[in-house]
Amino acid sequence: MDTMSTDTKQGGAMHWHVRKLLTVIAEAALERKLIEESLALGIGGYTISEVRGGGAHGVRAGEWEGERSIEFKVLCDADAADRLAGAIMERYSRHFALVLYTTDVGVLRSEKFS
Amino acid sequence: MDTMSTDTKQGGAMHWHVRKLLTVIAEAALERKLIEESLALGIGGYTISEVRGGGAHGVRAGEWEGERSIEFKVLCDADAADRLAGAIMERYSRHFALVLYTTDVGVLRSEKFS
Amino acid sequence: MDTMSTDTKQGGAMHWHVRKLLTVIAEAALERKLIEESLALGIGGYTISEVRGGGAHGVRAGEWEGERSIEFKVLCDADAADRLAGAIMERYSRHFALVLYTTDVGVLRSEKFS
Amino acid sequence: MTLDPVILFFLLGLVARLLKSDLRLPEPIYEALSVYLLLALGLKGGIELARYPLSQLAPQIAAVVALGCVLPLLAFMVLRGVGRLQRADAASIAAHYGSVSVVTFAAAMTWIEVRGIPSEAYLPLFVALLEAPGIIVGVLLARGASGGATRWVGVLREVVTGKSVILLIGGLAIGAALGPTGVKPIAPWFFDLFKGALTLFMLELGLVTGRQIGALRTSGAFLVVFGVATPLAFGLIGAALGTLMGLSAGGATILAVLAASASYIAAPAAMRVAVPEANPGLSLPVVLGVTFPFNLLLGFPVYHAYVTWLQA
Amino acid sequence: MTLDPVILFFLLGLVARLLKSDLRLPEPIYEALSVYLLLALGLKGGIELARYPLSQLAPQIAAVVALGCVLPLLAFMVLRGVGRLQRADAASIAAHYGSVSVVTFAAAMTWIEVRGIPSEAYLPLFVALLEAPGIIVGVLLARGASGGATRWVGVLREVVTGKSVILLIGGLAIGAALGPTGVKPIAPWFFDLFKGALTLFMLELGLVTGRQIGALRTSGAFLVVFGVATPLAFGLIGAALGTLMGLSAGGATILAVLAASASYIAAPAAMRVAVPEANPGLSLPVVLGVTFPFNLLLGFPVYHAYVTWLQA
Amino acid sequence: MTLDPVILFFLLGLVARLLKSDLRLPEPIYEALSVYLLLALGLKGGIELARYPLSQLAPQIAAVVALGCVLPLLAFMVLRGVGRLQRADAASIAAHYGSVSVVTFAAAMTWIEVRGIPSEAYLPLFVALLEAPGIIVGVLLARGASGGATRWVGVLREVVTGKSVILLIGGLAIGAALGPTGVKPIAPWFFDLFKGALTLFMLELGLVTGRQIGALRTSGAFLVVFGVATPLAFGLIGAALGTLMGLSAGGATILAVLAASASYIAAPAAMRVAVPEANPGLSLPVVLGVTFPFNLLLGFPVYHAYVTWLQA
Ligand SMILES: Nc1ncnc2c1ncn2[C@@H]1O[C@H](COP(=O)(O)O)[C@@H](O)[C@H]1O
Ligand SMILES: Nc1ncnc2c1ncn2[C@@H]1O[C@H](COP(=O)(O)O)[C@@H](O)[C@H]1O
Ligand SMILES: Nc1ncnc2c1ncn2[C@@H]1O[C@H](COP(=O)(O)O)[C@@H](O)[C@H]1O
Ligand code: NA
Ligand code: NA
Ligand code: NA
Repeated sequence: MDTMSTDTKQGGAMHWHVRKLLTVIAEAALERKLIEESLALGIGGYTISEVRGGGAHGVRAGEWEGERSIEFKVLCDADAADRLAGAIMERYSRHFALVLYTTDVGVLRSEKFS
Repeated sequence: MDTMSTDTKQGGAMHWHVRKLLTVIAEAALERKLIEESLALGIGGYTISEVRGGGAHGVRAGEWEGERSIEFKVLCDADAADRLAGAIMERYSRHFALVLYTTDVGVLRSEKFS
Repeated sequence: MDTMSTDTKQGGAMHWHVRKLLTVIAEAALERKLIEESLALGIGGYTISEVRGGGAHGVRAGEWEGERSIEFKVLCDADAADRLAGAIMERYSRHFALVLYTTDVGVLRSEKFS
Repeated sequence: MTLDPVILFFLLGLVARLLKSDLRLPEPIYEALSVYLLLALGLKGGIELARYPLSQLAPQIAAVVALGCVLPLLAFMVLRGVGRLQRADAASIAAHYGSVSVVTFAAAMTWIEVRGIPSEAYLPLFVALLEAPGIIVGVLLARGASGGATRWVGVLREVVTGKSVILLIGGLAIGAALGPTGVKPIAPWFFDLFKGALTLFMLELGLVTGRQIGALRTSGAFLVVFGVATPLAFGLIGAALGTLMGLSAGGATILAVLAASASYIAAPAAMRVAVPEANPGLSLPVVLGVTFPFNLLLGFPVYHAYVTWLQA
Repeated sequence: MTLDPVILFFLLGLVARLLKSDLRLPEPIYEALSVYLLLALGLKGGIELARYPLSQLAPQIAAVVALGCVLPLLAFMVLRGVGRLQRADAASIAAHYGSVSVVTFAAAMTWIEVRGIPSEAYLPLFVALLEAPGIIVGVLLARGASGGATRWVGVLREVVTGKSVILLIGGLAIGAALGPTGVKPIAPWFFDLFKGALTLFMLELGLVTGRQIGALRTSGAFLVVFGVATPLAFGLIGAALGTLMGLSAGGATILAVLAASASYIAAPAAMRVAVPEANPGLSLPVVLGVTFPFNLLLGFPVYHAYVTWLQA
Repeated sequence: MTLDPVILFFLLGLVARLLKSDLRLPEPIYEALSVYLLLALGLKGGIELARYPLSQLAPQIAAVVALGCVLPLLAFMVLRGVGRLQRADAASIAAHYGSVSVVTFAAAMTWIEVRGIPSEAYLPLFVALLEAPGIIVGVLLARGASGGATRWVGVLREVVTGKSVILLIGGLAIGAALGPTGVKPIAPWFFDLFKGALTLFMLELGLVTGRQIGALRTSGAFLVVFGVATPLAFGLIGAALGTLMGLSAGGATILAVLAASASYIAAPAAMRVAVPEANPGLSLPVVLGVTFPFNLLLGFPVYHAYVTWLQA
């Protein structure tokens, strides 16, 4: 199923592989931890951007260093996404401003994101 | 259907709930309005990042304050996403540089994004 | 199929059209090229944000101009996404730090993203 | 001819953009520089303000505010009558030209200083006074009688708490409170560096202007002509009012520059929110691509000539 | 009364935020300013440090470090005993008040300078010394005996390599290495501009504080009272210790200010990582919304009065 | 030994990174500082440039451009012949060493100034002249005869409109236009602050270098040796040419430094676009992790010794 390309689904010419994109929006204080958790699960890469926002923990306007938030994203297979999400929820969701979600995405070089 | 977890779909161990991620790319001038519209619909949070780009309204390179664009994202259920998208399109799409789209995503704490 | 709205899928009131979101995470040096490739395929717009990250090419912490990365996104139909992804993979994936993936998204003004 | 650093840096930015150079200044630097310039201008004016009795300034304040209300009306009439623009667009452009450009003011101040032309020390007060009225009149023109009182309070609040007004008024107040002695510890930062910081801001504005010039096609020929004719006409009005108010040669020239300049910070921001149906693709290219460089490169000597002629 | 620029700019930021102005300073500017201020403070102290024999400084260093260990213990006892806070929250808040606010220190230095109060030149050394102990004691209090040696090394490393300590110590070392002559080429940047740069930082802190004041409800009445009572009490302890140590009037006042101030850079960052179960929604509003403005607007004369009374 | 502030700040950044401190300077600040430094260097050179007749400068200009073309050829031969690198990689690294490091130049200028070594005032002109040729020769070497004329125009345009060349040439032109008097209002910003701003840039470069040192394994032992041997050899060539050209001791030392330095701004950017098949993981760690600190910490006295020996 992993190697099933999306071209059967939408008629395109490229051979897309289904993978998960796990997105974590969290306090900047968690940056190092999130990278370490991903590495520990053998995930091959990550991408971070600076964000601001609001939620149950109030407005985090990102105006000064005490209030920075990041968006942390990893592309991986469903299994690794589940494990990483599980580890993050267990260790950080209680005490940190944090939101996470997964999206189904299509990638081309599946070996990069297994 | 809301409580249907994606584990039946991809075999993962976590209990994912299907929600909508509504993304709005718009002139920075709309920031306050977008937050207010979301709050008015009872949506519990939002995330913003700085972007630049180009489209029907020309290049918006984000080089100075008159040309800043933001990406505004909310996680919510399909119904709230529809309403918010409808309100934004009705009130702002005619006069503002603006693009919006929804994505199906999986979340863990469904009560946060109902 | 292009005009099939997602309201049959999730019961919402708006008329969503299925399109592709192609996301490219790449060295900032590719910015101009990515814009040009999109324009050449007749894609109507793009959005860019500054990111940092790590992958097969090592840590790209975005601390100085030699190490900046961008996230480049286009909304378009599946066919254009395939072509753009194909062109980028062929021309740049060998020599540049680069990751790309597609997501199925719903848009309202389908004529903007055909 | 005396060359001004600010103009040369503006031209450098312009040339770099036209050559498609990858030169850029990050947006946070642009924002920080604009906060700095507004504060420094306010402070400079505030220090001197405390010296003048209110009785002397009150009539001048009234006259300047009146000018800020009349100019957008004139612009609106021309834009509707001659240019046949839609109501919202005409009102929005009128607001830009009714308000002022702080950077043009700063460049004009260095222009008269370099030439040793005497001027009143409280001129930054005029900038603060002229920022808001044009915008408010513009919104009024767009709405006509309609709109309702509640929305009005919102628009007024937005304009008055906008960053330019807050920083100018805040700077004026702090300058007045500190006086010439109290301000000394922060003088190296706010005053000695002012012109240097302005050159960097000008470099950035050259880059921005370069892009707007490319967008001038959208605005059309009428607006390009409008972008040159309006400063020439409004400059004359400003020079005349300044002379009537008894300002020095430098003061009247600066009032002419303020009248001739068009806002590209406060006005566009306010218009997007208050008059969203106005198309910024019409106004910005003219304000930034025509009027701003026109004033900077050619306008100052003209306005000074107006004043010399009127005060003769 | 002498008005201080830094305080006026802080108030301007506060007012702008309370008026819901769109004024903001981009986060990269905030970060750059804080790097600059820490380096400048370190340098200033380092230049003078080289002149003093270690034998003279050693007892003072020991006393100051002891102060940094005792203050969080006192705070913890009150927060647990009187405030009935949870262990983690009490420990975290104790760490904030045990550590110091660099900006409050900088503002106090200009306060005593403007008034011509003499002080020791190596006071920035005390800032560097007081930064870490409060945080380390706070973590210890949160963990009790548990936690394990390995985690301890991690926490210690994090605090000691934290940006504030690195920049202060780095600045001190570079200042000591360069001496008064070697530092001359960089003096315009680090010293002449210092107070001006501080005003911009204060403007930003006013904006940040304005938001925290709105969040004070979460902290509750006890912590608001705590946020005023603690600086008054700790200031007295600092003033007494300074007097015992034989510091000048200015030096003792500054030690009082340091004791009275609460950290909002190093401590919150360290607590999020080392004591995540502590709720920052309790501590930050009090530290930034109560104690910081209290010290800035009312505290300095009080601490100076303590010293005058004690040294009389 | 005279300690240079710039070197101490570089070391502070390096140490902070090796200690894994969270210290960082935001990228927009890095970009703004680099724009500032390039402009300031250009201006400084431009002011003096106007004084020299073209007839005197023309032969020097020709000689310096020739140097910029020959050095990358030499580097290429060694990298291919001895190092057995692939054509693209050898060409790319040759381009880096053929071009120059502006920051190394700035540090060397303060090094000779502090020591009172006399030098020509138009040396920044050499930086502008040496920026491009190395890169162009590098592209030529990568492509061989192939590539086509159209692509060539593109590469040339990209290098010549690149930010470093635009700002250096722009600064030179503005400086020449303004002259010593016209530049006075902006002197506090561009000249008094120069060395201070440079220290902050050096701090950042120390942090960046610290990361590159960790990546040196990818480059391999040959390139590490190359990163030390090349500046020693090229420095001698530069010193010899400077002496032949009749430059003063300072001028020849600076020409040696320029020859010895390797570009890490313009060259990497140009190579990514023009020679994408070259691996930046080979070149950057050596340029930034070996050659840059080698020149800064050890190179300057060596190049000065070359000159003293050659001019004796
Ligand atoms: N419903 C939501 N949609 C989008 N982003 C959210 C949402 N809820 C929270 N966030 C983001 O996640 C961060 C932490 O959320 P919270 O823990 O709910 O305060 C917020 O600061 C937002 O950036
Ligand atoms: N096809 C597209 N793909 C991705 N982003 C787009 C697209 N079209 C527009 N945008 C973004 O939306 C903003 C406003 O779009 P527009 O109203 O078309 O000018 C642009 O500045 C882009 O950032
Ligand atoms: N598995 C991944 N998940 C998310 N982002 C990634 C992943 N792998 C790589 N990236 C991003 O893509 C950039 C280039 O990847 P690479 O070519 O693997 O070094 C990295 O710097 C990351 O920003
Ligand atoms: Na005007
Ligand atoms: Na304290
Ligand atoms: Na070289």
